[in-house]
Amino acid sequence: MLTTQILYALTGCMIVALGLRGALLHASVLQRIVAINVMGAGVFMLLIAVAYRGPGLPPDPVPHALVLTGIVVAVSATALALALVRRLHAEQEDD
Amino acid sequence: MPELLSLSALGLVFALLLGLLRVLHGPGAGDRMLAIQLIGTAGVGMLLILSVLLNQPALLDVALLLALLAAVTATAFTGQQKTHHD
Amino acid sequence: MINILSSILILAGVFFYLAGSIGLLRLPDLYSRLHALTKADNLGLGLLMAGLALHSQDLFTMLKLLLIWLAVLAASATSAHLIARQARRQETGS
Amino acid sequence: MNTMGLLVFDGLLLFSIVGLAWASLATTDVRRGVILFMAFGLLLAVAWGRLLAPDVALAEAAIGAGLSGALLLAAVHRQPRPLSPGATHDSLYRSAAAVSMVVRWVVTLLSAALAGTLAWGLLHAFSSTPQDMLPRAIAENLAASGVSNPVTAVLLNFRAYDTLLELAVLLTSVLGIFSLGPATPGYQPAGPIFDGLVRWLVPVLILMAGYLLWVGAHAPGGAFQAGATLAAAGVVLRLAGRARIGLPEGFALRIVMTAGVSVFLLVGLTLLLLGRPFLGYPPAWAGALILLIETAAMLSIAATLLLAFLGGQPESTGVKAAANRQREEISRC
Repeated sequence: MLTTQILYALTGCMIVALGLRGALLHASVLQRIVAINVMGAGVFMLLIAVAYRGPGLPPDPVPHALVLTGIVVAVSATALALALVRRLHAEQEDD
Repeated sequence: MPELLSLSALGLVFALLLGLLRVLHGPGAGDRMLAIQLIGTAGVGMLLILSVLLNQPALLDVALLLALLAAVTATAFTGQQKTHHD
Repeated sequence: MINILSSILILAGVFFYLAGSIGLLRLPDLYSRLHALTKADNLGLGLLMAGLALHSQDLFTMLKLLLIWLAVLAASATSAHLIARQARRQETGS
Repeated sequence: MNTMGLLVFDGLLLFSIVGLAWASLATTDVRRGVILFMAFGLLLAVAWGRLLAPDVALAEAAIGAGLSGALLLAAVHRQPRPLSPGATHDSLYRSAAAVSMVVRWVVTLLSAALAGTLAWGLLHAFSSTPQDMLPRAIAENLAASGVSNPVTAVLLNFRAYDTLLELAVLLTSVLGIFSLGPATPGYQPAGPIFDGLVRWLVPVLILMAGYLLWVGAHAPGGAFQAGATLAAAGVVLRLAGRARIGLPEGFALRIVMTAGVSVFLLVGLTLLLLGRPFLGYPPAWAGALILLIETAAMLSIAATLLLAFLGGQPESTGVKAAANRQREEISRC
């Protein structure tokens, strides 16, 4: 057991909870999108902490690859969500 | 030398915490963006120290990219979008 | 000898970082805070870089450090200016 | 002293990260939340560096601290300002808390319970003896993968299927964005200071992208980081109000958008025809094939992220001229 690993992993759990709470409770759609991004970052932190093997040791590359693709997918999903928000707003203005 | 470097890293984290207070207090969006610039520079400094301390030369590339992208976000803050019909 | 010099440079850099962030926190308005920020950017990072470059004693690393410093200098000077102007524009309400 | 110092460093860094996550969600001011979220992304890049994950740190620096901040800030700028503090003429942007106190507490408790369960499971997993089968298998086969950076080896060789599918996901999201409407209006032309920044920042970003692509074979870097950096160059041009932001038009744009997926598939199918497994590169060719796929993937990723920033299908100059003509005709009537 490594103190660093546990410290970062537990922080990751906390960030997931914060993001989830925000995503469920916020009324503003933009803020919900931010909250989901925060939640994703918490999951990334968990994975990177699991991959950590200690100072001077090479970490496990598989979670790193997972997080790397996760970051890119998250940003494209965010962009799609923002485009949806814009369209929804345009529809509302037309009413 | 490692002691000095970890001490310097701690110093930079303190600078970062002070910057965070300004981000939280604002009052304007401009103040917050300035504080973000400071946090960015502190982050660059921390990455440089970590790169020597942890023997990870690649962190220098991360620092460079962080510095360049900080400028991109500053432009995103200032860019003025045209209104629909001009 | 080189070690001592690089240690002094690194510590001086950290000092300017702290001074800059205290200034950012304590100074009364946006424009004076901007000056505090440039202390951290130019001097703090510059001294830190110089110290680390001396420590590394590797030409490629030194060049990269120099490049990072130049990038931060140019980027932070311009972006601080842009942010201040944008803030003024919003204050005047146009 | 050294490990102790690093431990305190970790504690303070994580405190700042959690504080920013909390603060960015605690406010009802969307603009403030987004700015705090950008600071959160910046610190995450430092944390990934601290945990010896420089590949991830590069991607976070380009995307988490850069592109997603730019995307969200642009969305906030587009948001209509409420006429008076209490006016919620628009339910989409309403930020007042309409949820009852009871629901608030139930959700908070449930989120905390989830975090607790997650933490408990993790601590349980950490305390059992680690089984490093996968990392060992990667280390043993790294020589045959064609690259020496283990993360690139996982992404483009051992788990190349996943990366192919991921590129397909990116393509799908752009098609989704296209289907929702035209691109957002452009930006006002930049002033002299901004223009001076653009003149050196854009070439440096493009150089950096090339460097990251090349270095990815044996050091942290690769198609994802390079693509995101290249997209950032386009975003700067867009924000500076330039008409040309480096995106090709019409058919050429379609080719660039799909280049990643199609080159990947082409390589895989050719190997299949040659009697090898799908995407099972012959070791002698692996390095060159990976570089070919990564180059195509970088272009696709850059185009995808830039189109995502535009928020819709860009009007080609021909279409724009036609639209202007039409508008003139209407105004003449």
